[in-house]
Amino acid sequence: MSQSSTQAASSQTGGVGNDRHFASTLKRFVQGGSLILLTYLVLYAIYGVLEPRALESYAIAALMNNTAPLALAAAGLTFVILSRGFDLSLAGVISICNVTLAVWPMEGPGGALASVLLCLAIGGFVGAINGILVAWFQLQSIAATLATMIICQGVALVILDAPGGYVAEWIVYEMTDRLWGVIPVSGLVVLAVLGVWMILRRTGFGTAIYAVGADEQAAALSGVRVQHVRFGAYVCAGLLYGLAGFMLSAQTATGIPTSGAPLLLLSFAAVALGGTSLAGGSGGLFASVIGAATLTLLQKVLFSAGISSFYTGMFQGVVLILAVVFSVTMSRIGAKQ
Amino acid sequence: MTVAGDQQDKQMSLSQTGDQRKSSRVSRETISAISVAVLCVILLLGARFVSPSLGSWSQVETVLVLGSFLIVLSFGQGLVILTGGLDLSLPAVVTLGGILATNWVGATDPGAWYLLIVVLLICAGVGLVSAIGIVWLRVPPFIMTLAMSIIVSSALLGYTRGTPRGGAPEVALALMKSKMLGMPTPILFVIAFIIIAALFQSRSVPGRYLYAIGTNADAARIAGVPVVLMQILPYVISATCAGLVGIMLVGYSNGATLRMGDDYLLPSIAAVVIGGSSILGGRGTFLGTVGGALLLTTLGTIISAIGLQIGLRTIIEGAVVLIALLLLRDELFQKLGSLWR
Amino acid sequence: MQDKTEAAGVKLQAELHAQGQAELHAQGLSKSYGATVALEHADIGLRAGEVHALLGENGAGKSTLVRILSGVTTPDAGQMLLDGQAYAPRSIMEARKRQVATAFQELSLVPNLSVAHNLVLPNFVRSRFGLVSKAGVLEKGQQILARHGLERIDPAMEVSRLPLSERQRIEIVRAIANAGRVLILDEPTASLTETDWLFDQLEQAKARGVAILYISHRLAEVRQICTAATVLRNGRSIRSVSLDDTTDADIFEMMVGHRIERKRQRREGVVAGQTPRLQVGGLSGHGLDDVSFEIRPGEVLGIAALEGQGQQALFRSLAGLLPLPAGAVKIDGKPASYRGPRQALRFASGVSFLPEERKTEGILSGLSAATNIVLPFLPRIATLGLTSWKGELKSASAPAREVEMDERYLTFNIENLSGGNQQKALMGRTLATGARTLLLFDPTRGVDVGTKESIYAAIRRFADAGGSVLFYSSELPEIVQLADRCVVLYGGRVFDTFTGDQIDEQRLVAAMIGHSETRAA
Amino acid sequence: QDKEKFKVYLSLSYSGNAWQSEAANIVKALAATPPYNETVELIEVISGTDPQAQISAYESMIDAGADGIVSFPISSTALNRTIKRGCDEGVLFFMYDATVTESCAYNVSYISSGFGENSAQALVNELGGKGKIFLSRGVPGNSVDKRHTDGAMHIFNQYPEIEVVAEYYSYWDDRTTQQETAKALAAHPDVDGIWAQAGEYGAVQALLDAGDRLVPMTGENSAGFRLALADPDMQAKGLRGVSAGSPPAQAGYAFKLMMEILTGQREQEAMNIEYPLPWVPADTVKICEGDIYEDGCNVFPSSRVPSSFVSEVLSQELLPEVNIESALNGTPVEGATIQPLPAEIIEAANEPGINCTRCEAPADLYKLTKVEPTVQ
Ligand SMILES: Nc1ncnc2c1ncn2[C@@H]1O[C@H](COP(=O)(O)OP(=O)(O)OP(=O)(O)O)[C@@H](O)[C@H]1O
Ligand SMILES: Nc1ncnc2c1ncn2[C@@H]1O[C@H](COP(=O)(O)OP(=O)(O)OP(=O)(O)O)[C@@H](O)[C@H]1O
Ligand SMILES: [Mg+2]
Ligand SMILES: [Mg+2]
Repeated sequence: MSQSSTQAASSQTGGVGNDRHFASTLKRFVQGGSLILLTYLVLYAIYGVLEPRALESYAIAALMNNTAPLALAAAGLTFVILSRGFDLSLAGVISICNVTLAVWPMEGPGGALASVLLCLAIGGFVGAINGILVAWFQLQSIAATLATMIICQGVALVILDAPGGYVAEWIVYEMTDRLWGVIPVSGLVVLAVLGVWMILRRTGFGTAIYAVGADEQAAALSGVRVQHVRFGAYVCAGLLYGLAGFMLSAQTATGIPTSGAPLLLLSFAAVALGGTSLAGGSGGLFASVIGAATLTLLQKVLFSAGISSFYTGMFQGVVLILAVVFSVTMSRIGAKQ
Repeated sequence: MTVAGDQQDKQMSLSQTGDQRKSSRVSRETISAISVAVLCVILLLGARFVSPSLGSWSQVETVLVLGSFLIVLSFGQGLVILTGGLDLSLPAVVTLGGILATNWVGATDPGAWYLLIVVLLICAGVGLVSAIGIVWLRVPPFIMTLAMSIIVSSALLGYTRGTPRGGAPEVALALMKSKMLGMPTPILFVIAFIIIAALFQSRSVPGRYLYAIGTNADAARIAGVPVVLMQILPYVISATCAGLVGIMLVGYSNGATLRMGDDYLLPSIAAVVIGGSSILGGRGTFLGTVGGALLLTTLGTIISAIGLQIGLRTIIEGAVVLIALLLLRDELFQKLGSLWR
Repeated sequence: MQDKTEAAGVKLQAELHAQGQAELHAQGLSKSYGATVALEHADIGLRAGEVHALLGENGAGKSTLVRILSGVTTPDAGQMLLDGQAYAPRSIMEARKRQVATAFQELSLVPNLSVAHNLVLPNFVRSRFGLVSKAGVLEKGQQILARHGLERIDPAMEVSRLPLSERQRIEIVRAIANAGRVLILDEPTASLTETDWLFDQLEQAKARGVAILYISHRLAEVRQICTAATVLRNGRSIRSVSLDDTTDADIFEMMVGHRIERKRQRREGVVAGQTPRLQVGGLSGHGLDDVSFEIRPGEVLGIAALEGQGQQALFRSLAGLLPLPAGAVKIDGKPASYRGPRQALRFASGVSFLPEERKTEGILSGLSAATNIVLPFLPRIATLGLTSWKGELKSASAPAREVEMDERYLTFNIENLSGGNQQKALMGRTLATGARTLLLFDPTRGVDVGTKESIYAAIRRFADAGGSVLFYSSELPEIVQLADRCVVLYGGRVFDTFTGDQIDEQRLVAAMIGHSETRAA
Repeated sequence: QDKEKFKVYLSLSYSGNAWQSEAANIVKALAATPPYNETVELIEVISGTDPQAQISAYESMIDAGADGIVSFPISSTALNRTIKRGCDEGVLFFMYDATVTESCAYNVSYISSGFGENSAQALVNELGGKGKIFLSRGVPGNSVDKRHTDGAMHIFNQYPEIEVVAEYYSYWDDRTTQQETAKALAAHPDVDGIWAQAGEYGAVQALLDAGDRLVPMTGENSAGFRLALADPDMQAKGLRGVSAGSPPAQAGYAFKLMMEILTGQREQEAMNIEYPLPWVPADTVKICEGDIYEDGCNVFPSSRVPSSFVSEVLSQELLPEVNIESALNGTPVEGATIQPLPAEIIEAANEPGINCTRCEAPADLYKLTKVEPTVQ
C-alpha cells in the first residue's frame, strides 16, 4: 500500500513538472520585475521617437534625477510591504530630511557624507519607532505609521516653517551630476541600493522577510524571529526614505516642509506597478524601482505625445490599471498551469 | 501521582463532564467602541483647560456638524475595509458629488432635488467601476481605487475646465443650513444616518454577509454567501456616501472646489482604524468608527484653539492619535478582562 | 507559594532520578487564554526510546501542552525537566537547542519558500561570504529528505505547490531532523491516509533513543505505535497508562467521562425504486476520468481512495466550485446548471457541501458559532431585512442539537472552539441549509471519537429521513461503518463499487491500490 | 525671426480653484486675441502641487524648444536650477503671483506690495486698536503665507490690546476656512475681528452659521466677500472691512510683458516687477452692470459669477482686451486686439528667500501704502 501510494505521488509530481517549470518562470517574470522592465523599455522607446532629445545624456540624467527620490522611497516601502505591512511614514521622513539639509547645510564632500549619514539616522530612527510600535506593541501598521507620519510632518514644520534654506552646493551639484559627462550619479545611488538589496536578499534576514510576509505564524513556528524581522524591515525602509529625502534635497536644492507628501501615494503605486503584492511575501525592490521609473517616465511620454494636461490623469489611471491587470493575468495564467 | 489521587481525579471528572469555560460576554469591538467614546468625552471636558469656552454645548454642536462629513464618509470606507479592501477614490468622488451638485444641478436648476439622486447614482457608478476592476479583473483594491481617483479627478478637471461654477442646490442648503427642533439639521441628519448605518452594518443580512466575506471569502462562498455581489456592494455604498458628502459640503460652504475631498482620505481611514476595526477586514463596528470620527474632529477643534505654532500642534495631534491607538490595543483589554474575572 | 513549587521541583527531580531514564517530565502545567482555561495542572512524562500517546477530546488541551513543551507558549504555572535539568524554553529556538522539536497540528511551513529552505529554517547554510548559499541549502534539504525516505520530493519546489499530505510529511521530517532528544507530533496523520512511512521513521527515531510524544484521534494507530498514553480531559491530565493493559472502552471513558457504545450504523436495505436524487455521468477533467454513479434518496454513498485520485475535483465540481470540461450531473432528474455553492443550495432539492479544510474553507473565524451556522439561510430568519442576535441563537440551536453540540458554545467566537466543536458547527450548518443532498469531504478529519459518533448519528438520521449523502473519508473504518454503498476511485476512474456487506476494509484497500483480482464478483 | 509661431508654455501648479483657473483663462484669452492668435502657440501644462513634477515639466518644455514659459511656480527655490538651464538655452521665464529666487527669471507679483501690513492696519483701524482677532492663514509651510502673516503681525504687535486668540490654516480655500473658523469660534465665540487671507468668504459663512453676528474683517478678492461688504443686511450685522489681495490679472500682465519682449517691442533685463495691490474698502464696492470694470465698478453680481470668483482679474489699464467671459471661459473678446502696456514698470522690493537669494530686505519692508493708522 505504501509503495503504490508513493508511486502515485511521485508520478503526480513528475507529470506536472514541465508545466510547473513554465509557471514558475512566468511568475518570476512578473514578480522579478522583468515584465515591468519590458514595459519601461517600450515606453522609453516611444519617448525616444516622440522626443529625440530625450536620448541625450543630459535628458537621461535629468530623468534619473527626477526618478531617484520616488524610486528610493518605493524601494523602502517594498521592505515593509514584503513583510505584509503598510508604511505611511515615508512622507514625514522625507520632509524631515529635506528641511534638515536645508536648515543645516554642510559643505564639501565631508559635509555631504555627514548629511547622508544624518538622513539615514533620521530615517532609521523613525523606522525603528514604527518597528517597535508594529512588532512589539502590535499596532496595526497603517494606523501606527499614520500617527508617526503626522508627527514627522509636525517636526518638519518646527524645523522650518516655510520653504527656504539652501541645501549644500556640493550635494546639489555633485549628486545630480554626470560622471564623465555620461553616467548620472543619482542612477548610481539607486544602483548601489539595488546592489545592497541583492546581498541582503541572500542573507537569512532577506529570506525571513518573505517568510514573515507570506505566513507570519508558520514563520514563527519555524523559528523565525518574527518581531525582529518586522523591526528590521521598518528600519531598512526608514533608511531608504532617509536616502530618498537626501536625493530629493539634492534635486530641489531647498527645504520644503511638506516635500514628502506628494511621494506617498505614488510610492504605493510604484510598488504595486512593480508587481509586489500588497498581501506580502512576493515581489522585490528591483521591480518597485522600475515601477517608480515607469511612473515618472509616463508623465514625460504623455507630455511629448501632446496630451492635454486636463486629461493626462485619465491616461495615467488607465495605464496603471492596465499594467496591473496585465501582470495579474500573467500571474493567474502562471498559477493555472 | 498516587493511585488514590487518580481515583479522586476520576470521580471528580466524572461528576463534572462538560468544561466550564465561558466566552467573554462583551465583544472586543464593543469595548473599543465604548472606550473611543469615553476618550472623546474626556477630550471634550479636558478642552476646558485650553479655552474656557470649549467643552460647551456649542462646541459639541460644532464637532457634530463638522464631524458629520467624516462620519458619513467613513461609513463607506469602513464597509470597504470590513471586506479587506481600501478605498482611495473617496476624495475624488467627494469632489465629483460636489462639482456635479454645483456645476450641473446648482447651475441649471437649483430647486431640482431629484437631480441630486442622479448625482448620487453617478457616484455609485464610479464605485461600481472600481468594484468591477477589483472583483473581475483582480486589480488590488489599493491600485484600482487609486487609479479611479486619478481618472475621476482628471475628468473633473476637464469637465470644469478648471473652474467650478454655480451655487449649491436648495436641498443641500436646507440640509446643512437650517434648524429643526432647535438643533442644526445636519446634526439630526447625521444621527439618523448613524442609526440606519449601524443597523445596516451589524444587523442587516448584507451587513452580516460583509463580515463573513471579510473574515474568509472562500469559506463564505462555500457557505452560500453571494460573494461577488457582496464584494461589489461596499465600493458602491462607499462611493455613494462620498457623493453624499460632496453634496453636504456644497450645502455647507455653498460652493465646490476641485480639491474639496482631498483632506478626508487619511482621516476616513484613521477613523475606521481608531474605532477598533481591523485593516485586514472582518472586524469592527460602525459605532466604533463614529467614535473614531468624533475623536478626530474633537481633537481638531481643540488643537486649533491651542496657541502654538502649526508644527507643534501637528506633533500634538499625531501624538494623541498614537496614544489613542496604544490605549485601544487588544492586549490591554485582555488584561483588563482577566482582572475583571 | 514559592517554597511549595520549589519543594515540588526537588521532589520531582528525586522521582526522576529513581526512574533513571526519564527524558522529559512536566508537572502542574496550567495555561489560560483570557477566560478560557486551556490547560489546568497537567502532568506528563516521556521516556527515551518510547512513543507516548497523548489522548483527549478536541479542545482537551493537547495542542496547548504541545505548544508549551516546544517553547511557543509559556505556561502560567508548572515546571518541566529535561534530562534532569530545568527546562523552560521561551522560544521555539530555545527548545530546539535542547533538541526538542515539534511537527505542529496547523503545519508551520512557509508557503512561498522552497522545501529545502523550509527544512533548514531559520539557520541557512552559508557560503564563504556569509550569505545564504542556495546550492548549499538545496543540498542539505536533499540530504534530509533522502535520509527520511522522501527522495521523490524536489527540494527546490515551493511548498505552496505541494499537496497537503506532502506538506505534512515535510513538517514531520523537519521535526525529526531537529529532534535529538524529544520529538513531538501533533496529529501527524491528520492528512495522511497511510502510516507506514511515518511509523518507519518513528521506529528509527526510537532506536536513536528519542522520546516521542504522539497525538492522534485514531486509536488503532495509537495502539500500533505507542506503548504508553496520557489522557487529557478539559485541560487536566486524567491518567497515564500503559496501553497494553487498557481497553479501548477504558480509554474512551477516560477521554469523555462516559462509555461509548458503538452501534452498527449501516442499514441493511436501501430504499430502491425511486428516481435517483443525484446522477453523475461521465465526469472528466482535473484528474477525473469518466466518473459515473448515482445516489438515491435515503442512501449514503462512500468514496474510498488514496490521496490524489481525483476525489477533491469530484466534490468540488459537484459543489459548483470547479467547472469540469466534460460530464453531466442531474439532480432530481434535472440537469444541474448551477455555478457556485450558493446556486447549488437552491438548485432543485439543494446540494450542500462540507469542505475539506476546516480552517481555510470552513469556519468564519471572528464570527460566533451561531452566526457560522445560520449564515446560509440568514435571509430566512431576518425580519424586515434585519437579523437579531437572539434570533440567530434561536435558529442555530436546532442544528446544534442535531449534531449534539452544547448550545453554550453557540455564543463563542468560533475560532476559540476546539476543532471538534468547529466541525460540529459546520456539520450543523450543512444539515441546516435544508439541502437534500450533502457532499461531505472527510467530515471527521481531526475530530475525537465522541464527536465522530455525533456526526455519524447525524448523517444516519439525515439519510433515514430521505436525504442523500456523498461522503469521502480518509479513514476506512468510517466508510465501512457508515456507507450503504462505496465507490472506489483509482487514477481518477471509478475502479470498483461495493454494496452492503461487501464493504470491508481488506477489499477496499485492495481496490484502492488497484488490485483488480479482488474485484467484487 | 523667421519662425512662424512662438512656442509659449503656461505651467500651472494646478490646485483647481477659481484663482488658478481665472489666471490661466486670462492668459488663454490673450493668446487667442489678434495678433497673438497668429503668432503664438500656447500650450497649457498642469503639473500638480509637487515641485518635482514641475521641475520635470520645465525640463520637458525646454527640451521641446520653448520660447517662453509663463508659470505659477510651486516653490520659490526648488525650480531654480532648471530655470537657469532654460535661461541658458534662451527660454524666457515669467513667474506670476508666486515668485522664484533665480535672478534670470522675471517675477511679476503683488507680494511686495504690502498686503499683510496694510490689511492688518485697516482691521486695527476698524477695531479701534483693541479686540480679540483670528488669523486665517494660507498653507502651512508656504513662503507667501509667511510673508503676509509677518507683515500683519508687524502691525498687530504694535497694538498691545489686539489679541490674536486663534491662528489657523485655511489653505486659501473657502470651505476649509469655513470649517477652521467654525472650530475657532467654538473656542472663542466672542471674537471681535478676523484677518483673513484668501478663502475669506468661508469665514463670513462660519460667522453666519454660528449666530447672526458678523465682525469687522479683512480678506482677499472673492466676489462673495465683496458683495457681502456692500450688502446692507450684512453691514447691519456688523460686517465692515477691506477687500485686497492677490489678483489673477498678474498672469495676463506677465504674459503680455513676455510677449512684448519676445516680439522685440520692449527691451528688459530680468527683474522683479511689482503688480499694484488691489484695495477696495467696503464703501467703495460697486457692482458692475456690463462685462468689464467700468465707471469704478469692481465686483460682478452673484448672478454672473460664483462666490469664490476672484474679482481682481480685469484691469482697464493693463488688460483692456479681456472681459469677464474671458476670465470665466478663456475666450477672447470679439473685435479686441492686443494693446501695448504702459512703458513704465515698477520694480519690486527685495524679499529675501521670496524673490531674491542672499539679498537684503529694505529697511522699510513693512511700510504702509494704502492706509494710515487712525488709532494709537
Ligand atoms: N490562542 C488561544 N486563544 C484562546 N483560546 C485558545 C487559544 N488556543 C487554544 N485555546 C483554547 O484552549 C482549549 C484547548 O485547545 P487545544 O488546541 O490545546 O485543544 P486540542 O486538545 O489540541 O484539540 P484538537 O484535538 O481539536 O486539536 C480550547 O478550548 C481552545 O479553544
Ligand atoms: N483546480 C485544479 N486544477 C488543475 N488540476 C487539479 C485541480 N484540482 C485537482 N487537480 C489535479 O487532479 C488530481 C486529483 O487531485 P485531488 O486534489 O482531487 O485529490 P485528493 O485525493 O483530494 O488530494 P489530497 O488528498 O492530497 O488533498 C491531482 O493530480 C491534482 O493535481
Ligand atoms: Mg490540537
Ligand atoms: Mg484531498
